[in-house]
Amino acid sequence: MLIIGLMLLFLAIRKGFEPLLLVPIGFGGILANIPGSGMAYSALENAVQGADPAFLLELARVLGVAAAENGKELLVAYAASDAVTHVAAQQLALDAGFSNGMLYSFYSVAIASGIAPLVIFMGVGAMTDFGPLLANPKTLFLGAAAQFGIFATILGAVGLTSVGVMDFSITDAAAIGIIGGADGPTAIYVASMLAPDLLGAIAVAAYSYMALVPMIQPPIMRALTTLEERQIEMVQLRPVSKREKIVFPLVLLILVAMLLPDAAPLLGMFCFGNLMKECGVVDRLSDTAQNALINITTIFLGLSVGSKLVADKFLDVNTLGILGLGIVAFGVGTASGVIIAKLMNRFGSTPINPLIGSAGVSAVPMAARVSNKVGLEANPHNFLLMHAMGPNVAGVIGSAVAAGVMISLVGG
Amino acid sequence: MLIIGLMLLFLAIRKGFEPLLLVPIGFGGILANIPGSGMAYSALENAVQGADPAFLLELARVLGVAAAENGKELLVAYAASDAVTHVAAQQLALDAGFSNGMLYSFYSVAIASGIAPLVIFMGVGAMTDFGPLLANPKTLFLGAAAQFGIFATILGAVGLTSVGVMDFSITDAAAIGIIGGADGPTAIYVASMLAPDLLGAIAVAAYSYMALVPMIQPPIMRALTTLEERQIEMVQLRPVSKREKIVFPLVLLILVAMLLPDAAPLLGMFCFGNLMKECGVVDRLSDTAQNALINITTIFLGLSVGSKLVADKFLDVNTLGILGLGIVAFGVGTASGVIIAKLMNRFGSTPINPLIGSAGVSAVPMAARVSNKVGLEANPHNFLLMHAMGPNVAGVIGSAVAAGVMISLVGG
Amino acid sequence: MLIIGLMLLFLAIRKGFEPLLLVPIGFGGILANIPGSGMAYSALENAVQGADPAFLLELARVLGVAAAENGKELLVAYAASDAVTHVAAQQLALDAGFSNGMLYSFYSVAIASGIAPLVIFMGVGAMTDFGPLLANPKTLFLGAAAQFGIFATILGAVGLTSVGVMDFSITDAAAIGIIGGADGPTAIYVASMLAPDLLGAIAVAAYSYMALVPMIQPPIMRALTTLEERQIEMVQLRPVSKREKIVFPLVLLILVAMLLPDAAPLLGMFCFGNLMKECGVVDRLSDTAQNALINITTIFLGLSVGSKLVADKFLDVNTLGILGLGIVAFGVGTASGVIIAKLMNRFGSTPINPLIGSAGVSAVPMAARVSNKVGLEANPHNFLLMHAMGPNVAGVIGSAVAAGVMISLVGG
Amino acid sequence: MQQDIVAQGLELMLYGMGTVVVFLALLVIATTAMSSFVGRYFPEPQTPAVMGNKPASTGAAPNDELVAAITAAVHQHRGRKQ
Amino acid sequence: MQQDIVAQGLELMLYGMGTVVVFLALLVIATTAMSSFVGRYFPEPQTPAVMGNKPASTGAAPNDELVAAITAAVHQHRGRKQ
Amino acid sequence: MQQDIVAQGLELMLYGMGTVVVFLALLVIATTAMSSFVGRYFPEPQTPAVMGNKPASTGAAPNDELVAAITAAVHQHRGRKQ
Ligand code: NA
Ligand code: NA
Ligand code: NA
Repeated sequence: MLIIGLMLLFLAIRKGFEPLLLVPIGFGGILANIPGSGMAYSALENAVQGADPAFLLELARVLGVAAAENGKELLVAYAASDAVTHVAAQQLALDAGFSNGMLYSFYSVAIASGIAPLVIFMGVGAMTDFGPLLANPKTLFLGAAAQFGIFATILGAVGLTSVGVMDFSITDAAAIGIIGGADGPTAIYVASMLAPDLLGAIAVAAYSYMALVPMIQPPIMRALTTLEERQIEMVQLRPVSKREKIVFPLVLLILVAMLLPDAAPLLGMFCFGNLMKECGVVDRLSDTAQNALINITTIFLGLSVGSKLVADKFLDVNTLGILGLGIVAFGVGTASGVIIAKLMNRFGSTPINPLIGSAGVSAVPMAARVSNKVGLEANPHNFLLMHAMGPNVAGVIGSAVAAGVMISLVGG
Repeated sequence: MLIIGLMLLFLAIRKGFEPLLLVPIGFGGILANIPGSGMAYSALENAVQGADPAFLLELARVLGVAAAENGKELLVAYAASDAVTHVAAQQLALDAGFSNGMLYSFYSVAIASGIAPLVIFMGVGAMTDFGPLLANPKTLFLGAAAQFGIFATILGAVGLTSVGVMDFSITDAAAIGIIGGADGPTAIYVASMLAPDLLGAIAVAAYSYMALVPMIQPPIMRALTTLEERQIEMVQLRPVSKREKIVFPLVLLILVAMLLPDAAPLLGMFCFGNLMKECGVVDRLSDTAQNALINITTIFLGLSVGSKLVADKFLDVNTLGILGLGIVAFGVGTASGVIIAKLMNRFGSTPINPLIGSAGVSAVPMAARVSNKVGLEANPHNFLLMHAMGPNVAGVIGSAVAAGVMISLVGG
Repeated sequence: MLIIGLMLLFLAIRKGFEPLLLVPIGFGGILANIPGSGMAYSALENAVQGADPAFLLELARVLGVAAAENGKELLVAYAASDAVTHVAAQQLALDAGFSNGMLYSFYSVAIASGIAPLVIFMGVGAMTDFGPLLANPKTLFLGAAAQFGIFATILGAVGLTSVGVMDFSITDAAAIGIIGGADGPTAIYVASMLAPDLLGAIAVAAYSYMALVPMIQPPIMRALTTLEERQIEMVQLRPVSKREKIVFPLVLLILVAMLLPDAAPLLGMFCFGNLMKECGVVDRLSDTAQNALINITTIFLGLSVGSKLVADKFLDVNTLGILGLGIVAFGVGTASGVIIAKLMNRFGSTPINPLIGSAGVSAVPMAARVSNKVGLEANPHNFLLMHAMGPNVAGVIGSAVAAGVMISLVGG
Repeated sequence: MQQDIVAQGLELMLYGMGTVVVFLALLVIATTAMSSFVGRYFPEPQTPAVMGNKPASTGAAPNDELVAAITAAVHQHRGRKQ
Repeated sequence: MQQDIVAQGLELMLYGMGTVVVFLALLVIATTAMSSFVGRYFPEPQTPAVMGNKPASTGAAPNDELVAAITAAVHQHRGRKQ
Repeated sequence: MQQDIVAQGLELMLYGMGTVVVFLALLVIATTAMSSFVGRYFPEPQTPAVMGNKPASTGAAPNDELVAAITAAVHQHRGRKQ
């Protein structure tokens, strides 16, 4: 695992793979795998690993099982035991002078509570400009189309399971699919709820592939479009008034409240951050949300994710499956976005350059840049960046919606 | 409730009503009232609302009551049950895969613990300049006088209760009275200790009326003063040495420690913030306390307060009572401040413009600006701002003292 | 105690003794000793002090002991009781409307969890430049030598105990010794694990003596060196490449992981901070770690440490012992550093000015400045600052290693 | 059971993708309606839709004493209200 | 009981308002004493009592390279000590 | 027991001081090896070993509109990725 941690650091520092997340994740992965430090374990796990006979005996008594040399048996008994026993056993370990590992504490506070991804999403909202989306709302369809990658991947995961190659539950499959959302906090939030054991692999896949977007997308985009299509110039976006920008997050929030309560935490915080930015009367809060607060949260979120990169979970055929399915997710999402954009161009009134469809996977703002770059190859005077920002942020909303659906269907 | 949340956002964004607090409060109010998202509820409440028969059965067993279809009965039984049972029931809900709602977590950490208001008070202390107060300590009496609004309101609340119009306990009455303190964190701190159910309404009233100070105060001020009084020019404030400013928070702290321990958390943190600012050797801490830290705390405090704006508590005749009594509190406080200032002017040696008395309600620095503005109407060359800052900050101390008294008399 | 708190504030503000820590510590000490406010006590302690007969009776029932007028007896019984009882008793106090004191909450979150010292250490790492150390790795030996002060002090503490002057356990002795590490967060981290009762005295001693370094060290340095030695000019340090600086924290981390897991939390976070600084791709995280985050943590860490300055623990002959032993620790550490530097100069190939040996105690960067200053006295053209920074940061690593050893030998 | 999970996957796909499309379609309608409503009843001196976060930048780099002073005053002013 | 709560309210009002007045009166005395004591025994080049938060403003907007460098150095210096 | 604790103290001293010296000695070796390895195989335009924290200073004081704009853009860019 140490090697994997170092590799992540290398990718982040030398290759510039999403360093803001992969540096803390990689480092956390190394810390979590230091034998004997128990930084990623709870007080009880550390106490059991300490394996002091007297403690194990006492614990066995509390759990009401026969004394066991092997701590593992006790942890199994613990998992099976009821609520009061859980509390008692935990307190027992604390009283015995064992404490929760640092990374375990970070994980409990930052991720198990679901709070860190939400706070980061608030900060992202405070950094998002919905102007291009408001100028051309139809691009929301591209953000919807690209989410097909998520669900195709779920089908792939259950397929691999049904033929016995992998072994994923339906919740695992859903959590893996969200990689196709190309949105870090959403992926971590969903994984922490549906498949905590896979969180490490899923987060690593999500961020790595987001970094690889400039390599993954262009070939697909070129394959699915003709040169003429790539050369299409789009009409200048209309100006958007401040008031529209202020009202939009509220419209989105109300729609979520009425239709999709399970997406409310994610999209609610996203809209809150965006409202703080646009309303213009709470700049000091908005600035903090997109600087000090999001940075602090990112540090602890990254280390916490890293704490899930423990050998017995990560060095596993399923991880390979996750990495494989993840890249499929990106590819399918990109393709669907481009294809729908082609159709909208063919059958719509205003010309749409299909290249902006690929931005619907989100991976903000990298995917939009890719659309712009590929567009410039075909037509040096064709700047698609602003046009691609619409589907780009639409993709963020789209994957948050998909997350809500999956949590409500297969979650808890 | 959604309408109320939107209305608060409108007042905050369009009308500039204390946006730093009312934007998060209003938004939190909307999030808290999204049906089915359970963001404002504990894991147990969410589990009970989930109403999975198996869980309810198990819960009934833990609570030692007969199985009940209706979750409400179980929550009643829970409230009545003893400590160990509480722990067991909570753990049961967690083990069943339910989790505390985001806003519930924020509320527990930020408000139930009492910490967020104290941290904000520390930041306010780090932004407060006691110079004008030190230059003219007598103005402390004006800060005392204006607190009469608090206690008059308490009398009003118990009066309304005794005649049966409203139904407030004595603790409710005290918490409502503190609205007259015109000091946000103090009001939230007291309400969280004495009347958590009314916290939402009290906080909303406190901040709304602070925003309305420029409308509420002037008529009262004009009615109670003659033109000659309003034209009084005050003697230039003496310069205050750095050392006095450094020693003052310690003097205040020692006085609190000796006389009023229940006010120690509030005034202690206030003095700590002010000492950090004035001592000049910990500027990096002082800067953080009045920027990153207070902003982060404000975001979570606001959302947490909003989580208390749930229909069954808020849409209630008592809320109307709170709003009505709150404005009375402001009026009476303003009047008492002005009257005492008149008396000090009449019987004191140095001339005092009665208009600075109204600043004693705190609502820093708005009330001081109002004094200055009304003064300029009467005498275009009469700048009262600095003179009004003395009673203004004195009002902050005064309401914190009042809070301490009430907590010690009717609290816990 | 109030006097002691004020004295600490005086030393911090007027004399400039480590104000960033001693201002919050001193203020926290005052708050913790306000009679009747219970800010430094848990809900249960506050409930017992409240001494409501009904509650005491109920508590006695929960603890399964005979009713007792005296709350102290109940606290003793509580300490002796088992895990489930602990939980029940705590919940009982909360249900009775008592709450944890503010400082108690801060202490639990910041120090008992061990997190605050680690976060500060991360920030320190993000502010540390290992360049001078990498340019001349041999100076690491000086950082090792100076840690002899730690262990000599331990011997002193157990010696005083064995002759009956003081009464320290071996864990107490180890925690006292760490004062000689001249490194604040390390001292607090070790003390919180090995001797929480002595935490206040140890932290105060550590920071005070760090502030006194310019008075403690020079005489020892002059006494142990000849004028010729003090005049030695050292060869210009070689430039160090960015890549070396990036790789170094990883090398250190891996060494720790293989040899000393118990030092992993401290040195791990230290290396993480340094990597964030040097890698150059996460500047926004690095900036936050060395500004907003470290400042926020420092405020709460300081107040928490102050909460341990309660009379019955602090006003005690052992505190005198700690203060006495602490200064011995500094002296011995300084001496060993200088002596080893002399030997390295005598028997080594390149000339080493023994004055840089004293910087090995850490107390970054003050000790390095002292080396430079004393060097300039002997030779006005001899600038040792950069040369002394090597042993200086080596001393930080050295004391963190010593901390790990002691925790693994006598801890938990 | 293996077939079962595939069935679940298919259901999740159909229901999920459907919800995403329907939700965003409604959002298109709501947004268009909102924009025309705001444009009709609350017109405003228009600002171009550019990327870039004014508040953040000004927040991050007050560029002279004046701004510094104002900032401090505003902080004080707002802070007080908190 | 209704009368009872009114009685409680009155008591709270009298005792509370009394405490506030007495406390602030003592604070007036203590402050005046402190000021004259400091003025007598620890005089100092006087600074005018102005609103405004120097540390905050300078903290918020270092206005040139020099200050920037100093700031960095100071941070480093202080940070180390922590 | 009194002797016992002295024995413990001695043991702690010997074992502890030994570990510190051995650990730092290994670190000297590892560092030297690392430096020569990096120097040999990954040479680089050298930067002088100076104290001072560039990121911090620039982070602390963007000194003109340009930097401000860039900063905002970068924040936005990075923020998005988070
Ligand atoms: Na997406
Ligand atoms: Na007030
Ligand atoms: Na050291």
